[in-house]
Amino acid sequence: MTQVVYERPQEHMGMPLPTPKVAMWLFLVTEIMFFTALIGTYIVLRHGTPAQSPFKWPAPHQVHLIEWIGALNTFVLICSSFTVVLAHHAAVKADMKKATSYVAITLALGGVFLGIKAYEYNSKFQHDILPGHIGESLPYPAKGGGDNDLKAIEREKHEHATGMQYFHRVQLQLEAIKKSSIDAEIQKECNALLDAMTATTAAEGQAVAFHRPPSPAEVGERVNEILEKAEKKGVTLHLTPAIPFGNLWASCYFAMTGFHALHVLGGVVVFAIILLMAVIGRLGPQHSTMLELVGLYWHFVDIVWIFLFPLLYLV
Amino acid sequence: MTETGHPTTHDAAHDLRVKAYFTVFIALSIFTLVSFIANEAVRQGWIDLYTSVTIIIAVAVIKAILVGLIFMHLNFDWGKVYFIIVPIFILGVMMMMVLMPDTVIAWQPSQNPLEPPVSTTGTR
Amino acid sequence: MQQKGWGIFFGVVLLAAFLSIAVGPLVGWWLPANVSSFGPDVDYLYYVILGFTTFFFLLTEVLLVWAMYRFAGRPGNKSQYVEGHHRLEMLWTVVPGGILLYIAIAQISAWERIKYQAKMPDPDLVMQVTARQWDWTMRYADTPLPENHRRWAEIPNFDDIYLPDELHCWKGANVRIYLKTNDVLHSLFLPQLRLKQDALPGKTIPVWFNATDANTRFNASTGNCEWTDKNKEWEIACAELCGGGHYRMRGLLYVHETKDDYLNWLKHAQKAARSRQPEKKATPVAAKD
Amino acid sequence: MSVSHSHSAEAHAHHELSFLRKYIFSEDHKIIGIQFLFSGLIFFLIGGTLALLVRLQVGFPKGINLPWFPISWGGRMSPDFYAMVFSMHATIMIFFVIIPLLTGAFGNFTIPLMIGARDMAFPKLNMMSYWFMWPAFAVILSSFFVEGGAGASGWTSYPLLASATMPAGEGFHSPASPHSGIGQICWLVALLFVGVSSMMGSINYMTTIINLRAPGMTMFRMPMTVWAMFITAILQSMALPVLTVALILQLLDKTINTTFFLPPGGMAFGNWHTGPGGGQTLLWQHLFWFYSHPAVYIMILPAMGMVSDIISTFARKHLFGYKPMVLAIAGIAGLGFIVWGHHMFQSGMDPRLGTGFMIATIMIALPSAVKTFNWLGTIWGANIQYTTAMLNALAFVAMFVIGGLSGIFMAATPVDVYFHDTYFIVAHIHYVLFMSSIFGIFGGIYYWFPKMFGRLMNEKWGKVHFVLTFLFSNCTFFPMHIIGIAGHPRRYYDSTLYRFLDNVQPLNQFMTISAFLLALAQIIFLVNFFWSLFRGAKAGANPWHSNTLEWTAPSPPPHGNFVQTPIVRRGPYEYGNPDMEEDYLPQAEPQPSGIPAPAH
Ligand code: HEA
Ligand code: HEA
Ligand code: CUA
Ligand SMILES: [Cu+2]
Repeated sequence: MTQVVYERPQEHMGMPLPTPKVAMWLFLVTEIMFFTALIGTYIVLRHGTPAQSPFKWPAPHQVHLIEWIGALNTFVLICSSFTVVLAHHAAVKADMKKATSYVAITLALGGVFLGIKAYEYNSKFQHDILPGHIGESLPYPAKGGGDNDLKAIEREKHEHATGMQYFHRVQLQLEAIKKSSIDAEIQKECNALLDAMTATTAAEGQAVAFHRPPSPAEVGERVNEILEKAEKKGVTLHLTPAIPFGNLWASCYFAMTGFHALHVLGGVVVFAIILLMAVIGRLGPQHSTMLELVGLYWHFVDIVWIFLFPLLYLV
Repeated sequence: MTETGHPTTHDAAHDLRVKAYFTVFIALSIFTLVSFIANEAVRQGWIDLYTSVTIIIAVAVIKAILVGLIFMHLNFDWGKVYFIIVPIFILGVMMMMVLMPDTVIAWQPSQNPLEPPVSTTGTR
Repeated sequence: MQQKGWGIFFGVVLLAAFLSIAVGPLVGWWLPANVSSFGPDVDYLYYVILGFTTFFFLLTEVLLVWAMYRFAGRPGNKSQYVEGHHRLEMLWTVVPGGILLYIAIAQISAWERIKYQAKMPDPDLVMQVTARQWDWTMRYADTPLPENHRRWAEIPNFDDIYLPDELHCWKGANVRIYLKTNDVLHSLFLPQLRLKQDALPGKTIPVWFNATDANTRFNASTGNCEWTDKNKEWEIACAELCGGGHYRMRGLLYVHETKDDYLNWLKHAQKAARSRQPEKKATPVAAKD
Repeated sequence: MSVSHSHSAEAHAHHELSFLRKYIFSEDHKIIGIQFLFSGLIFFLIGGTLALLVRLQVGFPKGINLPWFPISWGGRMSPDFYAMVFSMHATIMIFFVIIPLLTGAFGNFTIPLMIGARDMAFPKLNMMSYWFMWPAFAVILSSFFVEGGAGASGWTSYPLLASATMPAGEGFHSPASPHSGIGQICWLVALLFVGVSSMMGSINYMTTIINLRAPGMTMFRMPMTVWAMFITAILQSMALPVLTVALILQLLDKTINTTFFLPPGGMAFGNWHTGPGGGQTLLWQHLFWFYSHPAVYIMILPAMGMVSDIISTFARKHLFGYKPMVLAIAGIAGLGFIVWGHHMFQSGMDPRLGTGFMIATIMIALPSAVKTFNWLGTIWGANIQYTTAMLNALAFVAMFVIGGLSGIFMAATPVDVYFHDTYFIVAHIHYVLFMSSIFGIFGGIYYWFPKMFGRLMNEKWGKVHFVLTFLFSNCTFFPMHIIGIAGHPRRYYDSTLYRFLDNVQPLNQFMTISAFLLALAQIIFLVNFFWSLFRGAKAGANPWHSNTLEWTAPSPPPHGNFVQTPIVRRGPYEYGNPDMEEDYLPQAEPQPSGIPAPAH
């Protein structure tokens, strides 16, 4: 009933596609799911946060994300996508010299992308915008009266320790700043903050009677002010800012761009290998399929960035 | 059953293709600029957030489709690989959609430290 | 004939399994007593599914065993030559399909009743249960139903009463619990109330129940709650792995006969709690109904 | 040898390979399959031994003191140790036994042979997929010896129990659970390796099946085993990346202090706080089950395929409803992707989602019903030969029905309110995993052993093993339904604390004793396996008179499998044709003269 009998078998049973290409597409399927999960995680986490300011998802400038750099990187990847497709095109035409040079350009563009990425990462490290560092859920001093006091107390209890982690981190950084020499005005402010903070730890025996220690929230506020000033003056300060949801943002940012950068790196390595083959003269028109496959991968990496860029930098 | 191999090699067709590649490249660059401007426009207050988000996402989708169709040769290979691609897109989109309501409209967060201290909503 | 023996062997083992579950109710290996207002819904659905599954269990296993017995191979024999049967195929797709659809739809209303927040009845008694490694902390307000209880769940009052592992309510009360956890996931499990809900870190989850039977009476002279029936010692368990002490997050459920009995106990508990914290000036408490 | 076909080119003349290349770093799919088989069996012993420890504790929480038993044992393991034992039991059984055995061993061994290919599409990738298991083996085994011991958050590893750790630099002593420090990191790393290995395997399988079929082997002439492996591979390739992401995110949470799964404000353990948070605890559950529900079908579909072939072969009868069977597998796979929420009904997920997930979950019984009834249809009117392989396959059918039906209770949301995380679920797990998948695996081993090693396994001892296993596994796992109905929560170290569980404790003891007898029965299997490896009766090419392509190759098949590329002329289930003298007609046999070819 269901069995079809051919006395004369068909020649080729498979898809009219070369086996490696089938495999490549299947590999891309797994990659699509991988990034879907990452992006899905990001979207969910982001939408799970409250929408009202000041407790909403950090804006790009808060986390020192510069949009035009992201746009530039997008452009770089688009260019590289273009060149890689031209490389394949040349290889199909058996013009290996042209193909090689296009691969070289692609490789260079991949390098540029990674360079820009590294620059961006560096600025995050400089500003200490790293997962687990940023002061985000700081206990706020009570404003208003009545129930809000109670709420604040409860909240304070709940997060005191978290806040204190931030407090201590800032304290260490301020001490380091004290030892270094930077812009005098900013140094002064930092020292003032440090003094205010250490007055709490001095505690017993000293005359600190009228010196209420700043709460972690207040420390956060002042740190942000100092950072703003330093920004205006062009001074780089190694101080951890207080950003609501900063840790979550940093987690997502590093995970998503990090895995994307790893994929770019993988592509760059493959291009380097191809280039090496070309240099020792082992690259021929028979490799055009291979170039197409690498291209597929590279375009996929490009597409991922096409989505990451707006999601992280713009929206 | 046609034999497999790389795409058919006619010179004329090839030059056409290069042209296509180039057009797509230009289009992609312009689109990138568009999304950048759309973002800037919100900051300047020319358009509201939702319009810009819509523009930006739409642009990203169009860009991805262009890259897929032309650069990844899906306009040639679609008939051969659609059965791989279609399910994965359904699955991916579905996953995000199912995840969304749960984390977004689930139970109210409790004593969420991040909500402004003054906001106290009454009973539900 | 030895070949036929296999069918019998399968049959015996499967029959034994079937009987063991069939005698369960007779020897007490069965659902614990049900004292919840929505419990009958749950039990009813359970029996509906039990009915259908028993039917299909018997159908498939009897067919299997019979076929194993009847069609045991004999040398020189040949099997029937059939590749399939369209009508049969339709039959055993459509019939179970219909049944399954029925089973699915039958569940919806009970599920809505139990868990949908919008469908929860207005509470008579509100408390907050906070899980932590490894016990439950029940927080009671000075009155069964504080004003704006949703807010009370978020912001404790000074005169709230904290009790470890003891859940008090009275018979017929619509109890609303705001479930929280301080650390990892836990799950509030009340077998007799057919209730289970995980506690999620960072979230407050409302759960409700209404006990239809009482098991305790407050004894003013001793200040204790006494079981009215030795067999009605209802327990609270934790049903979500929460570390080494997961198995010993045992609590007790006290269902008072009447609201007055509950209030008496509450007053007493308040006094006891206050005497435990002498440094705090007693805030005036008016147990208003 | 004059096939003009490119794939049959026997151009690569095989020079002798060194022992190392032939048996250890082999690229031959059969050797790789056998490697997976041995690894899986070894881990089955480890996982089984852990299961016995679990049973020991649950059955005799206060130590053993039985009037009729000579040994009395007052020792107790610690609750933390108990948690570690069942977590590792499940992890090992699922990720190191079932998945390597079903997809690794049988997938590798059968796919190229059954579709008439010389080897996998990418033999090197295939070899790598096996060797990627080794870091996983090493890490998971060594995790028992790291500080704090192996992971102990269940095989599901829900945060925060699993993911709460001290901030980086302060060591990995978790205040939540002593085992969720380094042990948990080992768990994550091991699973990452398993995942990568499976991913390589699945891409390889799919490509092979799509592109390397022998001439004449149309999709709808493929045996059920191949279909099942194909769809399993699709499931894996789509679901695994999500698990990979989840594992990586948890790993980052534990090492570099990201906060994906940590709730806002961090959490308080006694006097100690985790760092900042802001993430979603439920997100892990979603990501995990998005993989792990399809994974449970990954763990049963290949067994279903194998069982279909075995039943048809030994029933000497055409498989009933071949196309519906294929569609049913596809249906299970498709539906399998939209039901993951049924593990989260009580988790605090929005209950409205629960309703949707419930309907999808219950409907998944439909394709399973189609499969069950078609198996029954296959043995109806058959001429059953009770070989050990057949008995195991029939046991699969009988037990899968029980396991599947118990799934319906839990799929019904209101009933699941009561049954969630009770032993009812443990019963379900073991009926579908132990008594379906493992019986399927046993069946597969008995069935393909001659093809793998050229010798038959001893039938008599095989039957003894089967009888004892069938009996004692039912004794071990069936009462779990009953104590589940009584409300016994799972993962309980000591249930004697609870009054409402008092009267089921005897059942716990009974199950423990049965579990030990069950374990002893497995020794018979081991002995039989190794004895037959060297002493078993020599098997010809086709000892079972089976139709599928692998039986046209010599036993064991040489590297490259087929002396001559088979040309497939019909479907795999031509048994009992009344017009013929023989009751079977292999797929590659030329059409006998005088026998009309089936219609179309
Ligand atoms: C091989 C593995 C496997 C398989 C095949 C299944 C199959 C099914 N499972 Fe199972 N499941 C697990 C492995 C598996 N499961 C594991 C490991 C867990 C626990 C995870 C953990 O928490 O640790 C679990 C947990 C689990 C839960 C979560 C319970 C909870 O935690 O609260 C649920 C809930 O819906 C469920 C449902 C089902 C259903 C409906 C099926 C269906 O596919 C079954 C369909 C089959 C049949 C129904 C039988 C044959 C059909 C007929 C004879 C037709 C007639 C029948 C009717 C009309 C009813 N399973
Ligand atoms: C494929 C999967 C699989 C398999 C095969 C098994 C097999 C067994 N399982 Fe397991 N089990 C799970 C998957 C599996 N399990 C899962 C997923 C869970 C959930 C875990 C969680 O909650 O996170 C679980 C949980 C689980 C529990 C519940 C723990 C709890 O919740 O507290 C129990 C308790 O009885 C149990 C028992 C057993 C037993 C007795 C066997 C036996 O069938 C094993 C028999 C096999 C052998 C014993 C091997 C043969 C051994 C030898 C030949 C050597 C002889 C050795 C000696 C005599 C020492 N398992
Ligand atoms: Cu608390 Cu388990
Ligand atoms: Cu499931």
